[in-house]
Amino acid sequence: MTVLFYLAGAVALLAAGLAVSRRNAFHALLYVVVSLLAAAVVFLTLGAPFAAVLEIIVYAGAIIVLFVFVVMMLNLGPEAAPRQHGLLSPATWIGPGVLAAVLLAELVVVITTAGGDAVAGDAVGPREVSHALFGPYVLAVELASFLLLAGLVGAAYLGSGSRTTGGEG
Amino acid sequence: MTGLLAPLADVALVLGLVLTMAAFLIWYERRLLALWQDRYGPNRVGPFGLLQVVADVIKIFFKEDWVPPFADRTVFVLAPMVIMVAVLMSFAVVPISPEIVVADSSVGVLFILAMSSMTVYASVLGGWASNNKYALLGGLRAAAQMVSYEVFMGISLMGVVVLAGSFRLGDIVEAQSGLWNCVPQFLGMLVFAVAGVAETKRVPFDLPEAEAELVAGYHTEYSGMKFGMFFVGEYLGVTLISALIVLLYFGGWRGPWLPPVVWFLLKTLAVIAVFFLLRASLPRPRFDQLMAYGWKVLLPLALLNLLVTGLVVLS
Amino acid sequence: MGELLRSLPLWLVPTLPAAGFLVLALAGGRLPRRRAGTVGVGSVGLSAAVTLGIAAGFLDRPPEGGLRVETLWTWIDIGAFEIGFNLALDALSLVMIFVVTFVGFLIHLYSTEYMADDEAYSRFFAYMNLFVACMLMLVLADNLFLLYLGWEGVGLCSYLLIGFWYSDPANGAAARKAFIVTRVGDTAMAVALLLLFKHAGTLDIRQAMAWATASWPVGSGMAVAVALLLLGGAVGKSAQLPLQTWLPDAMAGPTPVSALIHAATMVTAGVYLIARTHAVFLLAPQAMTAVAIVGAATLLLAGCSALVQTDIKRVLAYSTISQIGYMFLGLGVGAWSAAVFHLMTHAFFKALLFLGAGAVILALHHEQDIFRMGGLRRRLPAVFWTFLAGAASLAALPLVTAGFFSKDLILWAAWGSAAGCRWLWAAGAFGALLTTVYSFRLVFVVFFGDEKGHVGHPPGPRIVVPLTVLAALSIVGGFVETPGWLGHVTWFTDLTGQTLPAVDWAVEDHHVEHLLQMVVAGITLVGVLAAWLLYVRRPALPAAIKASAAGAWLARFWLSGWGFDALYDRIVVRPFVACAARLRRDPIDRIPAVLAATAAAGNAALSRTQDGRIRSYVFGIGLGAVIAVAIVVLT
Amino acid sequence: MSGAVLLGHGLLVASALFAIGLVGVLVRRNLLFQLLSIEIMLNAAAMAFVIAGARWGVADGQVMFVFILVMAAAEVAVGLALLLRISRRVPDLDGDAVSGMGG
Repeated sequence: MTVLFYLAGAVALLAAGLAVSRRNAFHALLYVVVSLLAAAVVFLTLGAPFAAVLEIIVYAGAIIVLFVFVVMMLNLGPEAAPRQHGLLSPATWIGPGVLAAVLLAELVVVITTAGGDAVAGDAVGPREVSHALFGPYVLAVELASFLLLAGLVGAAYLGSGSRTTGGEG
Repeated sequence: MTGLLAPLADVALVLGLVLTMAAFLIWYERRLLALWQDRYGPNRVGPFGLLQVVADVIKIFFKEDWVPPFADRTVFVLAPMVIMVAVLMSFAVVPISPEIVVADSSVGVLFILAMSSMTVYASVLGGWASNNKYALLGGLRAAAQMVSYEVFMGISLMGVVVLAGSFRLGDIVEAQSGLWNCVPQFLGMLVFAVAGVAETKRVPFDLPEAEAELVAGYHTEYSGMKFGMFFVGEYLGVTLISALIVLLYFGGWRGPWLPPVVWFLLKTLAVIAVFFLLRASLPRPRFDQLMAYGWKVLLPLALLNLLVTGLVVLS
Repeated sequence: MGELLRSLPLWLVPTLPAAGFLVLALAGGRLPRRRAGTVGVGSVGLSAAVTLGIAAGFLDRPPEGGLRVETLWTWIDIGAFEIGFNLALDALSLVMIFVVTFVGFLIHLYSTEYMADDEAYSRFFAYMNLFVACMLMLVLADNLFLLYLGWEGVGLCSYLLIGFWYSDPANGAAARKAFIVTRVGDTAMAVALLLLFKHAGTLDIRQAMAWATASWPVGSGMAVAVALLLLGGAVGKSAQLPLQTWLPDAMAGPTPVSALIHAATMVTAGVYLIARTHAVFLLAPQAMTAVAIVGAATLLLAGCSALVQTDIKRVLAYSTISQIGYMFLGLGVGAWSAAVFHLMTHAFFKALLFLGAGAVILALHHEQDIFRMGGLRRRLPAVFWTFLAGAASLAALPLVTAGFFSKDLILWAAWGSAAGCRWLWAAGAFGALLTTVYSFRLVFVVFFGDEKGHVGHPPGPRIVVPLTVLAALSIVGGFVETPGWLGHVTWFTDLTGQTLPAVDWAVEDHHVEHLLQMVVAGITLVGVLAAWLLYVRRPALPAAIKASAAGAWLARFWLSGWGFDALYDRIVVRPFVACAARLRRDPIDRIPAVLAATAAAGNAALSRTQDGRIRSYVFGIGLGAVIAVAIVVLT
Repeated sequence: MSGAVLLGHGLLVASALFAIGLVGVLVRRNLLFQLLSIEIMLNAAAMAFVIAGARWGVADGQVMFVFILVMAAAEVAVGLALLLRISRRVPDLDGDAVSGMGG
């Protein structure tokens, strides 16, 4: 299982890195899916099967599909790629790269000073998660449902055509 | 070594069984359709035309493996593999009998849902990579249809899960020792079956590949072995949904006299026959009708089913 | 039956008019006229019926200690400051709610005809209902805070009703004047309440009064201060010197409003307040004297002004000021019951006079100048006879009117009580002469002589019935309390005696009393005679007096109410306006403006960072995260 | 279950994922990619929760994961709807091109 963890972790990182550097939106999305699937495997090896399955169903199966849907609707095909002008010039990468590197370095310092423990590895199944969700966290669940409803209404309004902005479409 | 060999044997057994089944289904469907339509169907190659499948496979293998020059090559090749892999992965948690199961996962039902949500990518990737407007429209339709119906499918399943108190398919079958779920969960079964038909894009919900409108939908540009994978993937999907219906609602391998495996296969074939009967009898709806039907009929029904089940279990 | 009456809930009395107000206010103008009138009159009528029931129960067998308390709920509860929403009914409140609801009901009934053609019919009744509800809350309040609520509510309603026809700026000005002038008194009263709460620790009337009686010696500074401040509030509300100027202008409102303000609500609140807090005044003899002097001075001043007014409603307004002056005189000499008695009889005859005046005004197409009226005796007989009854009662014609008995009690107390003196009596007696002259001047000028102007349709039953009822009460209402030589009925004193202390007599000699009554009766008759001479027999005489230089000056001076308005305009209004003009550019605001400018500059500087690019924002967030984690790492 | 994954290593993966997402948001001008990178960052944060929960063998980590999932779903729904609106004005979805503010 340990090996599997490191393997999946590496895949997740690699795929994420490729995802953010692709010109082609569709390829980037596929790499994100791979990254998410790898993350699901990471969860599985850490004894969180419920999280792993949710990661696939909701993240890969619904959220990214929405992205794919939008990409297909906008038809951001290969011909759209050249429009990402100035994307890969090294200058654009320096500032963000340094910032992210510093942040990562700091996090590494924090983690190495405190993260020497082994992960327990005992599976925490859906039953325990459900008990926690609808026990101590029930208020948060309600709030989350409000958030979803708000998102639903907002998306429905925004997607309901150009009611406010006239002949834009 | 037995610790390693036993799972491998299971894997081989299940894979063989499932693939054989898928191949057999092609003949099974054609013969059944012919029966209902008062004609013979394939009956020349081998006994009862059983070897017709073999002939078809040989033909597909020897066809030119052609990738359109305007397609996104990598994704184009990847798409048909996704459906095969996802569906075959799903069979890993399906118990064919009490003993024969590859991975007896504690989140089996969820795992199957996860894998079925992955099959969306096959149609979408295929449709997009073909760089063809019919294929693109087919892919869009597939994405919207499958993401929507997966929701009802998941919710309709939950009634069964509530009754069994477990996501493990083995536990769910065990929980039906007294009464099969098709009685208390009749509503859930109906919703699940309809959603299943939509998930596998079978008639009447085959709008992503509706030949009258979109030529062949998302796999318009596919031919040869890659088309074969889509084709087999669809039959695998039918098998999977039927197996699930059997496991979740018709007591799985349970039955008198005969061994469990036989019971399971018989029940599955019976359910598959119903799938084919649907194809033989129902017209295809419009796409907006399909979506409206899902969100305005199936979703409330599935929620109602879950609610009532929850109330009964809790009280 | 008695049990049933005694169990009638007290809260219904103020709640019914308040509910009427809510219905009318929430319905807006959508209610049909007829139904709006039904709601407006019905709510007060029901309230009056409930009051009659409660009164019957009370009189049948008074509750223990002459007091009935209804605890509704706790209104405010902040530590030691606990205010209950409680209603209390004792003899004083009983008289008040009877006057308010009964007279109020008659005025409402009258209004349905008087206001029949007005556009804002339902708004009028909404205000009127609220007015009655506030006044009832005032008199039923168990604590001073609740009383203050009603007090301010009454002030608000008077503002709304005086400015009822708000499209005329003059009416708005009159409404503002009433509001602002009474506000001076209200402030004094608020200070009194705060002082009382600070020392007594409670605003519950009975507890506070008991505490004051037990803790403050007679004549102590604090008691005098509180009493004088309360007097200030009463003076404002009751339009006494020096805050009387708002009342004559309050005539801007519709006539039924004047009737309501002058008779049943508002101006009597001051009298009620002093009677209610009599314990404090008993501890402050100086304040008592002040009350008496204010009353005496007011009644003389207002009486003189009333003599020369030409607007029928202004005559009545000054007469109200004058009559309230009598009540203050009574209160000041410790004749509490007599003052309340006069309050009640005054409510009857003043409501009657206003309503009668309203009927005349209506018949003459909104003509208010008495010298353009005349000879209405034959044209409006019902109005004439009832108006005559009211005027006689106002003039206190001996024996046959209610006003005689109540005024007589006050005058006798002014002479004979321990706090009284002859000068106070003399002022009252002279005031009686003035009263008689101006009231019969009104009768003679308006109803006798030649007819001038066209008389419109005679009043309908909804005007005549209230007039008749009030006229009857103005005549016989006094027989609940008669002097010793006339049956010696003491029902009223017996009733209010449960709550108010008796008069502290210094002169017990009944011969003196009888003699003084004879004198006052004589003065009254002389007054009638003088009025008859001046305005019927020799109409040229007043004109001749007016023509002389001194007479003209005096007439102008009195007509303007002794020049108080001009005085206040000079010493208060103009300096204030000048100040406001000086401050309109807000010199002090320059200092905060520096802050604002700094903030604006900072905003301009910071808004440059908001370039609208998501990436720069994310960069900022990332930088912040780096710094935050760095702090964690490095420490 | 041979050996054990160190907590630090798990968190390291999450941190690195987060950093990659951050770089993505900062570098890309295409709004779609920025949204996608935000998803990666959210996923990294969720992963950190799950890992921490697994360290103590409690469900709370996965509970937080579920909440992050919900948030991500809501965010994507609104974000993509906005994206579709913006794409009518800015066909190439350049985030810097929609920097006008006010009004």
